[in-house]
Amino acid sequence: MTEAKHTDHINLYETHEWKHSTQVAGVTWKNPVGTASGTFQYAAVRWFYDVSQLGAVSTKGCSPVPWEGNPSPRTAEGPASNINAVGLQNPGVDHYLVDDLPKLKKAGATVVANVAGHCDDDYAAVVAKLADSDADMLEINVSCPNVTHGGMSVGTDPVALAKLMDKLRPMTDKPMIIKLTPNVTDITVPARAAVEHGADALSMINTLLGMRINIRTGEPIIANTTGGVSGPAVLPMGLVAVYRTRTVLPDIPIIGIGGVDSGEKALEYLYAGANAVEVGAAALFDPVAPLRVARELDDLLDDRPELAAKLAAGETWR
Amino acid sequence: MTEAKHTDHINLYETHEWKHSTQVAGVTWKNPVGTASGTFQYAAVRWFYDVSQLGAVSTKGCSPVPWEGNPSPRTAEGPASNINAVGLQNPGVDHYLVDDLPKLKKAGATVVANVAGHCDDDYAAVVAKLADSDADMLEINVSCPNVTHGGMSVGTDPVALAKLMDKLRPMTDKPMIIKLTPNVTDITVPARAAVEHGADALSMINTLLGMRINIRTGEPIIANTTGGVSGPAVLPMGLVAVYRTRTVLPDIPIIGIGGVDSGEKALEYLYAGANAVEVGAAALFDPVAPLRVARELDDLLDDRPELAAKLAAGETWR
Amino acid sequence: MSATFTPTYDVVNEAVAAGFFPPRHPADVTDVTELTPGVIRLTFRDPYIAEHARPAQFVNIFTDDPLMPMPRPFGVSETHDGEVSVIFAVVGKGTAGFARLEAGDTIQVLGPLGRPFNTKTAAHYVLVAGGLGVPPLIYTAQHLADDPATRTTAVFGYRNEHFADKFVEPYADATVSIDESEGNVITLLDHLEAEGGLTVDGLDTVILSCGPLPMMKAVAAWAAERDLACQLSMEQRMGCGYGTCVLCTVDTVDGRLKVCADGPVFTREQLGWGK
Amino acid sequence: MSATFTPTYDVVNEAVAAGFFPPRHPADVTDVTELTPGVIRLTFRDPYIAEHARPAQFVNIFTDDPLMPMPRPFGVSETHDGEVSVIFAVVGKGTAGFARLEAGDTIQVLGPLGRPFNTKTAAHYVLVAGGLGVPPLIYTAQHLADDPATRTTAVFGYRNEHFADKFVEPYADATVSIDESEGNVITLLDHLEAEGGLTVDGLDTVILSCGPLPMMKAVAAWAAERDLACQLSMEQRMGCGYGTCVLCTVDTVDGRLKVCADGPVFTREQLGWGK
Ligand SMILES: Cc1cc2nc3c(=O)[nH]c(=O)nc-3n(C[C@H](O)[C@H](O)[C@H](O)COP(=O)(O)OP(=O)(O)OC[C@H]3O[C@@H](n4cnc5c(N)ncnc54)[C@H](O)[C@@H]3O)c2cc1C
Ligand SMILES: Cc1cc2nc3c(=O)[nH]c(=O)nc-3n(C[C@H](O)[C@H](O)[C@H](O)COP(=O)(O)OP(=O)(O)OC[C@H]3O[C@@H](n4cnc5c(N)ncnc54)[C@H](O)[C@@H]3O)c2cc1C
Ligand SMILES: Cc1cc2nc3c(=O)[nH]c(=O)nc-3n(C[C@H](O)[C@H](O)[C@H](O)COP(=O)(O)O)c2cc1C
Ligand SMILES: Cc1cc2nc3c(=O)[nH]c(=O)nc-3n(C[C@H](O)[C@H](O)[C@H](O)COP(=O)(O)O)c2cc1C
Ligand code: FES
Ligand code: FES
Repeated sequence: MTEAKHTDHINLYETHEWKHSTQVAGVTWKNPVGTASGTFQYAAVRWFYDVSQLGAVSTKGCSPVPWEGNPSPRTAEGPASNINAVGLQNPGVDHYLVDDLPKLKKAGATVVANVAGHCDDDYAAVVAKLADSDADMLEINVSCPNVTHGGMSVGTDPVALAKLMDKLRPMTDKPMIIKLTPNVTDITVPARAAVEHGADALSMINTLLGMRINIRTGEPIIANTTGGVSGPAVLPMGLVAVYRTRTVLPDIPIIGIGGVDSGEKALEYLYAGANAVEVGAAALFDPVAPLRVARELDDLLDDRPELAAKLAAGETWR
Repeated sequence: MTEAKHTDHINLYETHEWKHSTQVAGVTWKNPVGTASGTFQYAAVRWFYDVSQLGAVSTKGCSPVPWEGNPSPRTAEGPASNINAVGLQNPGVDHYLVDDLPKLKKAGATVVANVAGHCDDDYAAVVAKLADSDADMLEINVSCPNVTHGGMSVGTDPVALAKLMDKLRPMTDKPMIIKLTPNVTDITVPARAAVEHGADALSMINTLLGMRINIRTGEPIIANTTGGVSGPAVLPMGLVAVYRTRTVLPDIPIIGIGGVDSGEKALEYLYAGANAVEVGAAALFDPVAPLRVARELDDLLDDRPELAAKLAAGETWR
Repeated sequence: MSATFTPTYDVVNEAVAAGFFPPRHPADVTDVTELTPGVIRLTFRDPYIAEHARPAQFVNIFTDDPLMPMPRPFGVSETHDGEVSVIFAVVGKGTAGFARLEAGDTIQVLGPLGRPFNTKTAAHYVLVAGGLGVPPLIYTAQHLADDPATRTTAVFGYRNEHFADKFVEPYADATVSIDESEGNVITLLDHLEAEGGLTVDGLDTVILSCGPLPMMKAVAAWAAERDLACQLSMEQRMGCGYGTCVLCTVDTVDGRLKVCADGPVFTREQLGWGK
Repeated sequence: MSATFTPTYDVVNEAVAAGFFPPRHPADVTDVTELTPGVIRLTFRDPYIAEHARPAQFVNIFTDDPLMPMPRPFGVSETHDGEVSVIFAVVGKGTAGFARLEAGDTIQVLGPLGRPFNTKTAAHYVLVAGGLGVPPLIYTAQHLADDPATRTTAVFGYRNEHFADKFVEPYADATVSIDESEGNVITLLDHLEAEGGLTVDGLDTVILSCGPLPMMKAVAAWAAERDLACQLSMEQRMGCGYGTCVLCTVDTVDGRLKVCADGPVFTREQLGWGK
C-alpha cells in the first residue's frame, strides 16, 4: 500500500521555471509558497536547496536585543504534530541586519522579516531598524504562545493590537503583515483590528497551545510545561481561520499557514481565500518540504487557470 | 514494523473485574473511562459490548424538543482527525426519558446526560425534566461549535455562562458537569466562572473549530462550511486545557476529553490532573475503543498505585 | 504502528457466540483486480461477513494510514466460500491506497452494516444501477439467484466500459446495459417497458436502485409514474457506519435519518421522491 | 501512504554533485540484531553517510507512522562498505518500531548531522562512554584505528551486560569496562590513572565522552581536576536535527547553543563543567 508519489519524478535540484506567481500586498512572490518563521534558518537550509527558489522566506522572530528563549527540553511530539516552546530565542535585530538578511538578499530570496517583542517598544525598536533595510516585507508576530509578555498576549487582545499597530504603522512604508494566533474564539476580531489600524496583510495561523506528559514521570515533557502545536494535525484549524477571515475581510491579502506539507494542502488554503501559504513544521521532518510543496502546487495550478490568474493579479479565489 | 498490541491478548467480551475506580463529583465510576457525548448511542453500541462495563456513558446532547441538526454532508476527515457538524440532531428530552435513559439504566450503565440548548430557557427546560430522572450526572454542553445560538456562544462568554449557571444550579441536586470549549484564549476563565457559579465538575475539551476544502470543487466539504475537530490530532490541546485548569482550580473534578484512543493517552490526562476521561472520535473508527482504553488503563494503573489510590478517593494527581 | 485494536478471529468468534457483533477486525486480501481503469474489485477472506451480508449492506474498510482514520464504506458485490468482494472507484487517497493492495495483504474491516433491500416478497426485481452503484445490485442478483419465488432483471448504466455485466449475468434472469454514448438507465427502462419486459411470470415489479443522485431521482420518478414499488440505496459521508454518530443523514419525509443504520435503503415514499 | 518526499538515490547523487546535501531519503535495512534485551543494532545501506560520517555525528531516522513525524537521532556506531550501523535502546514507540525492522525493510534517514569530535591532534584519546553513549565512541575508535598519530583507550560503563566491548575491542588500543555492580567509569578512570594507563607513548591525553548527564558531568570534573582536554557529546530532544529550529539547545557559557548544529560535541569549558 506504499504510495507512488506525485513528485517521485521531480528533481528538486534542477532549477525550475515557475509557472504561477502570486502577489502579497504588492510584493511579487515567484510562487505562492514560502517558509514559515522559526522553521527556516538560512545557515541550515542553504545546504539543501537554493533558497531563492521559494516564493518567500519568513525568517525567525527578531527582537531588539538577543533573546535566550526557554530552557530545554523545548519540544515534544503530538499525534501528527510538533509541539515547540522555543520562546523566540534569536540573536537580535543587529545580528540579523549584518548576517541573515544580507546573505538571503545576496542569494536572491524574497525576505519576510518576522518581528518579535515583549512590549510595544520592543516591536517598535525592531521595526525602526528594519524600516530602511533590504527586507521585502515585515511580519509582526503577535501570536507566539511561548512568551509571557508580548506575542500572543497582544494577538488575543484587539485593543492592545490596535495600539501596537498605531505605533508601528507610521514607522515604515514596508508592507506590514500581522501574524495572528488561533488561540482565540473568533480570529476575525483581531484580524479586523489589525486591518483597520493599517495592516497590509495577515498571516495565520501561529501555533495552537498544547502539551504532552511523560507517563513514566507524570510530568510535562517540555520544560516550559506548554508549547505551540503545529504540523499536519493543525490543518483544519488553519483553513478555518483563513476562510472565516476572508469572509469578513474580502480584500486583505492573507498568507495561510498551518499543516501544509503538500501541494494539495497548499491548494486548500488558496481555495479558502489565501494569496499564498507558508510551510512550517513539515520542514523539520524533511528539509526540502517547502520547495517540494511549491513544485507540486506549481503543477496543480496548471489545471486551475482561473485560480492561477487571480493569484498572479493579487486577487484571491473568494 | 507492525506493532504487537498491548491488548492483543485481551478478550473484550469476557466480563472484567475492574481493579481501579474513580470518583467524579461524588459519583463512583467503576473505571476512569467513559464515552464522550455524541459518539455513543445505546442502540448502536449494545451490539458490540456490554455498555455497563464502562466507567460511564455520556449520551448525545439532548434538547427540549427534537432537533433536526445541520444538512449533510456533515463530516470531513482531517489529518488524524474527524470534523463533525451534526448540529446537535437529537429526538429531544421526552424521547430520551422514555427510551435511551431507561434502557441504559436497565443495562446497568452509569449515565451522564448531556444537555443542549439554543438559549437559557432551552437548557432549563431539559434540566427540569432530567432533575428527577435516573441520570447519574448532568453535563451541560456550552461548547458545541456547530449551532449559531447556545453551545459555544455561551462557553466562550464567562458572563453568559455565569448567568446560565445561576439559572440551572437551583433546579437540581444532581451533580452538574459543565463541558467547555477549547475555542477560547484561556479556558480557565470560563472554567472559573462555571465553578464559582456552582458547577460540580468540568469536562473538556469539546471540538476545535476546523474545516476541509474539496480541491476538485474549491468548496468546503461540509455543507455547514465549518465543523468541530476531534480525534487523535487534538490530544495536545485537550491535555493543556486540563492541565491549566487544574493549576488554577485544584479541587474541581475534571473529565479529560480529546484524542484519547489508548490507555496511555488516558493516563496522560490523569497525570494532567483529570479524575476521568471520555473517549469520543476513536469510537467512530473502532466501536470497542472506549472499552479497550478502559482495559488498557486498568492494567497501566496496576503499576501506579499512588495515582490509582488518589483516583479511587476522588482526588487527582495534581 | 497504529494504536488500533485488532482482535484475533477467535475473539470475533467468541463475541458472535456470545451474541455480540464482531468489532473492527483484520481480514486477508485474496484478490485485487482492475476491472476498467480506476475501477477495482477487491476480495478478502471474511467468513462472518460472507455468511451474514445481505443485499445493499456495506462494509467499512479502513486505511493503514493513521492520518486517514475514517471508515470507507463499500457495498458488498459478491460473496463466495467465505470470501467477500467489493467493487470501487479510485476517487481519493483512501481508495488509491486500496487499489495498491495485493493478495496476502491485510485490511481492517467492520461489517456487514446497514439495512438491506427488502426482497422478502415474491416479485420481479428490476435492479437499476448506475456507475459505482452496481455492486449492491450484483449482490442482490446473487442473493436472489436461487430463490424460485423471484425473478431479476439487471438494468445497468455505465459511463463507458460495461465492466460489471459479466458479474451480474450469471445471477440475473436478464441483463441489459447501456453507456453514456447511447443513453441512460431510463432509456433502458422505457425500452424494457415497451417490450413488455417489466412484467415477468405475473409477478409484482419492484425496482431496486443504486447510483448517482440524479439517476436515482429519475428512477424513483419513473417508478412513481407507474406506481411501482421502489427502494433506493443511498450514499452519504459517514463517521461511524454503525449508527452512533448521526453524521450520515439524508432528508426524508420523516426527518433526517441515518444512511448507515436507518438505510442505506429507503423507499421512494420515505425520500419523498417522484410524487 | 504518507506524503513524504522520497527522492531516489539518483536525486541524492545529483544533489551532492551539485554541492547540495542529501535530503531525507530512503535506505535499505541490511541487518537488525538484538545485542542485549532492549538494545538493538540496526544496519542500513547508505554509501553517502558511510563515506562522510565522522565520530559523534548522528543520523535522523524517521518512523513510518505519520502520527510520529519527528526525527529520532542516533549516533553512528560503525560504518563498513557503504553500510552504517547505529545502536539504540528501546525507550518509546519510535524505537520500539525500529526494533521490529527486518533486513530488506526500508527506512527514511537524514545525515550525517552535527559537529564531530575534534580528533585532529595527535593524542591519546580516552573514550569514556556510559550506557547508550557507547555508539559514537565505538565509531571514534574505528575512525582512529588506522591513524598512526593517535592511541585510543575505551572506558565503557554498563548497567549490566557489557554488550559493546566486542565492537570497540577490534579498534581501540585498550578496552576496559565495568557495570553497576562493580562501579562506574570514574572507578575505571581512577584505576587507569593509578596504573599509569592515562599516558600512552608520551601523547597528550584527551577525554571524549558520551553518556548520561550525571556521568558526563563527573567525567568533565575528573578531567578538569587533571587539566585534561575533554569533549562531551550531548543529547537533547530535537525538532529538525540540522540547525533550523533552535529546539535542541543546551546551556553553555556562550548562551544556549544548538545540540544538533553547534554540537552535539562541546568542550567542558563551553559547558562550564568541572571548574
Ligand atoms: C453505503 C455506502 C456504500 C458505498 N459503496 C460504494 C461502492 O460499492 N463502490 C464505490 O466505489 N464507492 C462506494 N461508496 C463510496 C465510497 O465510500 C467512497 O468513494 C470512498 O469512501 C472514498 O474514499 P477515498 O479515501 O478515496 O476519498 P477521500 O475523499 O480521500 O475520503 C475522505 C473521506 O470522505 C469520505 N468520502 C469521500 N467520498 C465519499 C462518498 N462518495 N461517499 C461516502 N463517503 C465519502 C471517505 O469515506 C473518507 O471518510 C459507498 C458509500 C456509501 C456511503
Ligand atoms: C545527538 C543524539 C544522539 C543520540 N544517539 C543515540 C544512540 O546512539 N543510541 C540511543 O539509544 N539513543 C540515542 N539518542 C537518543 C534517541 O534519540 C532517543 O532515545 C529516541 O529518539 C527515542 O525515540 P522513541 O520514539 O523511542 O521515544 P519517544 O519518547 O516515543 O519519542 C518521542 C519524541 O521524543 C524524542 N526523544 C525521546 N527521548 C529522547 C532522547 N533521550 N533524546 C532525544 N530525543 C528524544 C524522540 O526523538 C521523539 O521526537 C541520541 C539522541 C541525540 C540527541
Ligand atoms: C520550532 C518553531 C518555531 C517557530 N517560531 C516562530 C517565530 O519565531 N515567529 C513566528 O511568527 N512563528 C513561529 N512559529 C510558527 C510557525 O511559523 C507557523 O505559524 C506554525 O508552525 C504553523 O505552521 P506549520 O503547521 O506549517 O508548522 C514557529 C514554529 C515552530 C514549529
Ligand atoms: C460526531 C460527534 C458528535 C458530538 N456531539 C456532541 C454532543 O452532542 N454534545 C457534546 O457535549 N459533545 C459532542 N461532541 C464532542 C465530543 O463529546 C468530544 O468532546 C470531542 O469529540 C473530543 O473528544 P475526541 O477527540 O475523543 O473525539 C461530539 C463529537 C463528535 C465527533
Ligand atoms: S455514520 Fe455514524 S450514524 Fe451513520
Ligand atoms: S533540532 Fe532544530 S536546530 Fe537543533
